[in-house]
Amino acid sequence: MDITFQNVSYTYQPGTPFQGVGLQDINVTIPSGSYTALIGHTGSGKSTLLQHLNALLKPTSGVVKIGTREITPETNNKHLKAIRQKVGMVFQFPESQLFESTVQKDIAFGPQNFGVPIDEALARAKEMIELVGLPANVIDKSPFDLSGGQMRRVAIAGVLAMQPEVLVLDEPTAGLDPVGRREMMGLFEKLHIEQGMTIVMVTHQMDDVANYADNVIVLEHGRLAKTGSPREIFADPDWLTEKQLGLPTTTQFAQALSRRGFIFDQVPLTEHELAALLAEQLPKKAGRAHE
Amino acid sequence: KLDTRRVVLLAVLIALQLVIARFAISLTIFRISFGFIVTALMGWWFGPFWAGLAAVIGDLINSLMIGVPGGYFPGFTLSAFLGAFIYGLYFYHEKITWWRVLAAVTTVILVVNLGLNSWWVSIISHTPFGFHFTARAIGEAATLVVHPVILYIVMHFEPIIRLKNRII
Amino acid sequence: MDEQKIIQVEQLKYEYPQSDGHLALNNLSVSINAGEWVAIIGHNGSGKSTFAKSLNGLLDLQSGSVMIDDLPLALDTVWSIRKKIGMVFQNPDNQFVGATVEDDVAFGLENQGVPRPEMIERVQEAVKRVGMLDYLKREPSRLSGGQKQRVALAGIIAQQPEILILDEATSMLDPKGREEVLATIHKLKQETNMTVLSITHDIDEAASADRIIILDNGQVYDQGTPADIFAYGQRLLDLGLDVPYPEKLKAALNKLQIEMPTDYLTTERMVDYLWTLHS
Amino acid sequence: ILGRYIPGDSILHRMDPRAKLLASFYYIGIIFLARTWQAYALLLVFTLVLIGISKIKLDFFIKGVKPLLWLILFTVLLQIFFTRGGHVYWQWGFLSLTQYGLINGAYIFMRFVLIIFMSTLLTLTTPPLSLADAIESILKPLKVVHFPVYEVALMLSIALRFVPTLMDETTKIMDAQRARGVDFGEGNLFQQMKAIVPILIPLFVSSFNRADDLATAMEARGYQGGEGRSKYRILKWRTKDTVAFILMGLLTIALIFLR
Repeated sequence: MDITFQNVSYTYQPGTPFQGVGLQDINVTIPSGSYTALIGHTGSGKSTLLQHLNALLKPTSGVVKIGTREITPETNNKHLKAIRQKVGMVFQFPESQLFESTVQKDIAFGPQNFGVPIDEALARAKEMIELVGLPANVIDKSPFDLSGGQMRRVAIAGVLAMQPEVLVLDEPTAGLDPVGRREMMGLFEKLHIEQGMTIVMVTHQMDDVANYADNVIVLEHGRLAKTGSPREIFADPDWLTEKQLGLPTTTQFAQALSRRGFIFDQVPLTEHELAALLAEQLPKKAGRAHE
Repeated sequence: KLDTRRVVLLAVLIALQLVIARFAISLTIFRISFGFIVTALMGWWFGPFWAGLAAVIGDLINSLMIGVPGGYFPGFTLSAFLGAFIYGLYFYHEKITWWRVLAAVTTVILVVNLGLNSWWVSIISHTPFGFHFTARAIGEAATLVVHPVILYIVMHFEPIIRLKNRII
Repeated sequence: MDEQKIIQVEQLKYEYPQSDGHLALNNLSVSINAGEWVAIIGHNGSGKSTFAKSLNGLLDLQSGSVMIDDLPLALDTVWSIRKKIGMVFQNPDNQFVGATVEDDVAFGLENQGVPRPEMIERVQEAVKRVGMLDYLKREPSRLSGGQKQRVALAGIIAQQPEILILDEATSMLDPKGREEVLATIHKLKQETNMTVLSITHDIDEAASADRIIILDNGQVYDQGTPADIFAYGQRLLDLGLDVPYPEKLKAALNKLQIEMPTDYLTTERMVDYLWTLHS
Repeated sequence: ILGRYIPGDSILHRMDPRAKLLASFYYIGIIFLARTWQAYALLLVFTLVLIGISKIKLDFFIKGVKPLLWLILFTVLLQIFFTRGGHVYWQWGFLSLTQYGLINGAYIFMRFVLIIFMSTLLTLTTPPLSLADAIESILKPLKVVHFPVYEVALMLSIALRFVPTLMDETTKIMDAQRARGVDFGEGNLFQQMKAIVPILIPLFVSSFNRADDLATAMEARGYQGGEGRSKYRILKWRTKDTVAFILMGLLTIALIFLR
């Protein structure tokens, strides 16, 4: 299911005290099956764009095509449910949305809202608990008895249980410890590779962009600043530095190496890529001759 | 006296009350606002005196500082106090039964919503108390059914009981 | 070198209510010198935050002793000890007490009963130090997370404590906010030579410390200079921690049969080493 | 913070908030002394002069009346149709339109407007925090009877500070639950009531967590109750505040004469 923005602009209602940057004339496609990273500063319009993906917001002008549905400023607020089922959205710190008395019921809440019979919803909940890597015995526990990291998994399981085709994630690893972060990113990678799920992720971690994404959208002041593959985006480190968006650690390291005299014909994105590029220019252990 | 933790909690609940009171269900004939849930829970968790005080603070913030339309009239501050106070009398340290919830809501409706509030309007407008009482009574009939049901369900919902246990 | 020990804790034991016998702190003993910058790392649940809160009596220890600046922690000393320790917590929204920036910075001073004229001076001075002078009258809801944390730092500077504890103070901030806050802390450390105890998941933040303490299961697992600790490489991952980038690259190069030294290299030294290898 | 305070530097803005608070309350009280058109005219002129001094547009005050218009009209109509006396213009059963009825209706309308204008004036010219300080200061004498004055002040300021935070949180949680298929404001009464639970519970949980964190942060910063604290913000009573009360006194005397 592709999601396409055509000349989409969004202005907040004039007069609201919490005005953020809206969107201005966005044209971009999130291809089906992609792992898209959405980057930009706080206030660049990332969250606004995100909320267009499942019609929580409607454009003030332009069209958002979600699969076969078209969302325009005139779209009726009703009957948007089908979209919200297909585009699962995980907000920042999603553990704050838990409310049920047991983990199972909370996960089953979403599917039930979309008309899944209760038995099936509860069965799905059970599967999801396993999928997100929670121990089976949490099923009847109160979500509020779990650790922060576990609560977040429950919340994500609650969205996955809706069986969306697209999974939208707003900084899903914020505030987690390194293990939690690694496991969480592993989960999304698994969903992307094994189930072919389209992933859209807002992140500030350029390492994650480099390691996982295959498509990047850069926003700035509500406008589309750049879009392309991570390699295309990170190929111009000066541009990113100028925009204060940061670089993947590998790219930074490679820059330091270049300054020293190393030559790379392409921008390395991960430590393994960098190691491979270095290996061509370095002697191996068993006393191989210098190049 | 309350310790720091509970004073702070009560303060945050006042803020929550003000926020929740802003959204309401509107059906063609009447409107249910949900601020009363927080008021009742404050009574349950903190007792009549502190809940009453919290309600007064909430009313002052609402009418003087946020400046909700309609202006300030001290009578309604007293109404706010009494409403929370009554919930405290019925719920504090008590087992929450259907009868208790029904009795509490009935008392609040009779004494505060119908009695005091009609009286205030009749004082301001210099019109007969009976008219306001009757006019309000029609709307409050729905409240009498809806509020006890909501309160009973909320006060027996496991996550809420869990929160109650965090207070002690 | 004979240094003054400003924090000395011995055999700390703490169990959270309803935790079924799991000890959050399990015979933890640590001492920290005045003026030292110590980073405490460990995965979630290793006891880091519990340790921080035990230092100024924010929780009741089951057993063990805490000595802050030669003052044993007890009921009658807890308030003097809290004066000596400033803490910045994780969530910027939930530690802003005052209704405006200046009120928040003044809060700690009000608690100590500092006379008003002195208070005004100290508030101004502290707010200036964190670069928030233009925001004196602002309300928290109009500040970014990083700005709120800087205000929290100002509140601590105003109190002139000897010890600064950062309890994952940057973990909820975006990169820009994190940078702002870290820069402020570094500046502060330079100017005041406070003792800094930083509880963190951020390996780069830990790298700037004099000493790193790894907590695991409520105990000190190991401690040493960043160079000592980072040389562990893979073992850090097993402990649920991050590995600094040069170590990651080293591992990747080792796999490709490139000879790498075993000791920890900073980015700079790593680049130098690779260049020597190259030419 | 929130609310409708409009910054300005009029004399009303610069008055001691205690003086403004007490004077407004007093004014709302003496409105009830008015019985004649002269008295109402005096009060209206007085109020309009104050509004003029505040340099705030009249629109802001009229806006405050609008939401209550139906209630006001209802009571005014009650007054008009049920008051007897004077010339009878029209009669139908127990309903009648009389001279006194019309006059009383007009008076009641004025009373509502005056109360609303005056409290709006207080709100628009005084920052919430100053009002909180004023309330604390006014309550201070109650310490003698062990009334928790300090706690009330603290609750006031913390509640004020958390309203915007919890508003944002509410929006966030509502969005999250809408993304999980909840429809707010749709369906029958039962469905609508049920849709409240997934917002209510997270808000309560978050409030508890925030309160815990905040209390910890306060204690870490040496907070141990109101005793022995010094104050950063102080209030200053000046001559213009005393003058305001003299004016109120004169107004009272005038109203008594105009009865």
